[in-house]
Amino acid sequence: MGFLGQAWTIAWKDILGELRTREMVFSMLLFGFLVILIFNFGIEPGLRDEALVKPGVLWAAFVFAGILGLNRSFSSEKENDCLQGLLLCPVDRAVIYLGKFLGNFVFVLAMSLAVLLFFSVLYNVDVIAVLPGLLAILGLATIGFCAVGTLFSAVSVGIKTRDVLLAILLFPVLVPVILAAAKSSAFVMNGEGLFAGGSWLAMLVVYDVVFLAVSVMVFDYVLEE
Amino acid sequence: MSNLGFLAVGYGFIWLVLGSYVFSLARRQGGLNRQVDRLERELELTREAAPGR
Amino acid sequence: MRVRRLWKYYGHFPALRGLDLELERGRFLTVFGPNGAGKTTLIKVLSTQIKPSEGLVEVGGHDVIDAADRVRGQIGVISHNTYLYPSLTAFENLRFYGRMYRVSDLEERSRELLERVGLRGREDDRVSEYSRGMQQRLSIARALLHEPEIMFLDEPYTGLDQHASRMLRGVLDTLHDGRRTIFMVTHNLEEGLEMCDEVAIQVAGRICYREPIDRVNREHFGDTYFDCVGGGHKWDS
Amino acid sequence: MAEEQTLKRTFAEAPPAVIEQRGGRGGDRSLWVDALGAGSILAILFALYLALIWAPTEAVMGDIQRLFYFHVAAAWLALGPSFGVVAACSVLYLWKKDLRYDRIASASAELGVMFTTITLVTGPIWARPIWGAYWTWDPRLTTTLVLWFIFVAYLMLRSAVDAGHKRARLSAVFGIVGWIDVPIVFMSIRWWRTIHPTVIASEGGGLAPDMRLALFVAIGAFTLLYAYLLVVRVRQEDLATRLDRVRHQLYLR
Repeated sequence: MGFLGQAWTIAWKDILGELRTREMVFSMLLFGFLVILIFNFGIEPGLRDEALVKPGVLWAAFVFAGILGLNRSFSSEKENDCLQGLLLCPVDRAVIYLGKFLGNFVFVLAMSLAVLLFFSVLYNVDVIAVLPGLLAILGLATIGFCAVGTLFSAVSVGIKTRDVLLAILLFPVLVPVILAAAKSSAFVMNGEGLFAGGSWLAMLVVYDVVFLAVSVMVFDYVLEE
Repeated sequence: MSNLGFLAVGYGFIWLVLGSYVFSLARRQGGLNRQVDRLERELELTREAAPGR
Repeated sequence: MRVRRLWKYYGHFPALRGLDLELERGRFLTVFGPNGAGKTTLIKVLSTQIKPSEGLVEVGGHDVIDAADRVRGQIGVISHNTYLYPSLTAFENLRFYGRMYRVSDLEERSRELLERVGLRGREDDRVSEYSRGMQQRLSIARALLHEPEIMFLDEPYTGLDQHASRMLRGVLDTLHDGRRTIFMVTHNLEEGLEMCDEVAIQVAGRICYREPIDRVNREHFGDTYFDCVGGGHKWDS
Repeated sequence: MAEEQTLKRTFAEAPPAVIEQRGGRGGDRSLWVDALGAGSILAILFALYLALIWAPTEAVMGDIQRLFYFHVAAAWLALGPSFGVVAACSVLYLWKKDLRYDRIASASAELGVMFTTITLVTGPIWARPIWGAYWTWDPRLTTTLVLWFIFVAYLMLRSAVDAGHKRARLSAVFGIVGWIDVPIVFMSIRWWRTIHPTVIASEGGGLAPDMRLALFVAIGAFTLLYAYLLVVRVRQEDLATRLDRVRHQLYLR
């Protein structure tokens, strides 16, 4: 079994565990719904049609709900000291990072899709028509979100105030992802197509590549004791 | 507020921040010096008390 | 296994202070020591879980820092923490770890090990439904999956019921076949003395006593131990 | 008995450590640091003179423009040396595993917060009379704000972990990621509309020569101040670490 196979084994272990308990995805979903609901009350009905407002709401919901999942990502390994068991395995640390990253990616993406559906109903956005474009953006943004998020989740796992700390560490670093995703999905939702916001897409790709590479490189230092 | 008023507020703020940082550095240094002195005194005492030294 | 002048600091606190240790292939060494002697730290350094601050550590002929993955591939660790995922079944746990260790004929091997630790028939139950003793037995199976050459046991008897202890003893007995190196740390004198070839006592981050078992007076070992721990006249010299 | 022996032994070993200690404290008063301190004070006084009295009043903005010299100097320090030193020392720490680099990075991050705060507060004070608004979501402003958040997050991470190699490793990882992030943040926000005045236009225009001189002196003066404060702060941390170590040797069981 190769490099990716082992990474997928780690991810599948997380997914399987989640399918059993349904602790995390459920709370993420509910939280995402709530964010959309709250924003709805915060924005005047007339303003809701402004181009950037809707994607803004959507991405705020994704980010807030997604961070719940990241929080659980490594703290779930703390039960029975599983993280130690995982570290004892003769696999490269990059494999462990990629495995956790893949797991997070699947969770966050699944949550985003459900939240997107909820959002399209409440904000009267016809997502079906623009779905391919939105999915592309969603995928790219989730990669960036999880690349940095998985790394910082590992950074904050041993810390008492980890829930708050993760948000404080992650949000400023995520600014380019949120901006680029909201901007480019505004283009898509206006029916201008995916490539109208081409430079924003390029930024997402650059962000993903840069931070995946950096995370793989420095992850070793995070887990070492 | 007049133009000069804003200017005064700006400069006031800069030196306030810098001043308070320097002040905090000085306080920390004072604390550290006291700790070193105390430790040296303790060491003097124990060295006298330790036999064969 | 070779350890030379091993130091490990936690902040400024030295948990291990210039520890020296050697263990030949195929021997079973038990290390005793009071709480805070650095026993767990030692086992974690040997099993590549933490990096030494200073000194040389070789396990199975490989350096624990430079060739960590080589070392990891040939050691098995049983600790009082089971390293098992509670929401997965016993079989899934073994399958996960087996894949991580690249175990071939995994299905068969898992089944055989489950048989050996007496969990056959319960393999599709979630670990969270297991008792502490059963979890520990499964943990033994997990540690043996890749047929490690070297076993590390960190207080393995902690929290085990009669049945599980007996099982662990039986498994250790079969493991102790002259080819496998076994390294156990414990503060329980009775269980520690049972099967080992050699005995050591660790106090304050150093090994202060080391004898083969046949030169140890079992009845008076307790006195030896308390002499070491309480007196410490050996570890200063 | 054993404890007594260890105690005696460590006490016997301790004096050299404390002598080293004394050298350390004396070192804080060493000549070149004093010279650096004096130099930075003089430079700041000179920069103040240039900025407030010598430089001509800007025709459109008026006197408020005089805030600009130190505003830019602080912004330069925040984005340049402060963050650069944090990132460089983070890499060096991960490479060499020497805690001294970690101490330098932490001191630099502290100074970074201070200079970023100065930038963020003087900016709006200047902007209010000129643009009529305290804050605009202009790229440079927003990037500086994000930078401030990253610095503060860095310090919060440090305060949440006990001192030692673990803290050094975690904060180094965050420092590196943050440093790589800032240019991307800047790029992403720049694709919005810019209304921030361009400081040094590429075609040499924009700033009168006298003003440019005052600006450079202010930047130089603040950089000297930064260097001085960094040295003092790192030496404090060095001393605190040595103190900790000696104390640990003494009270070790």
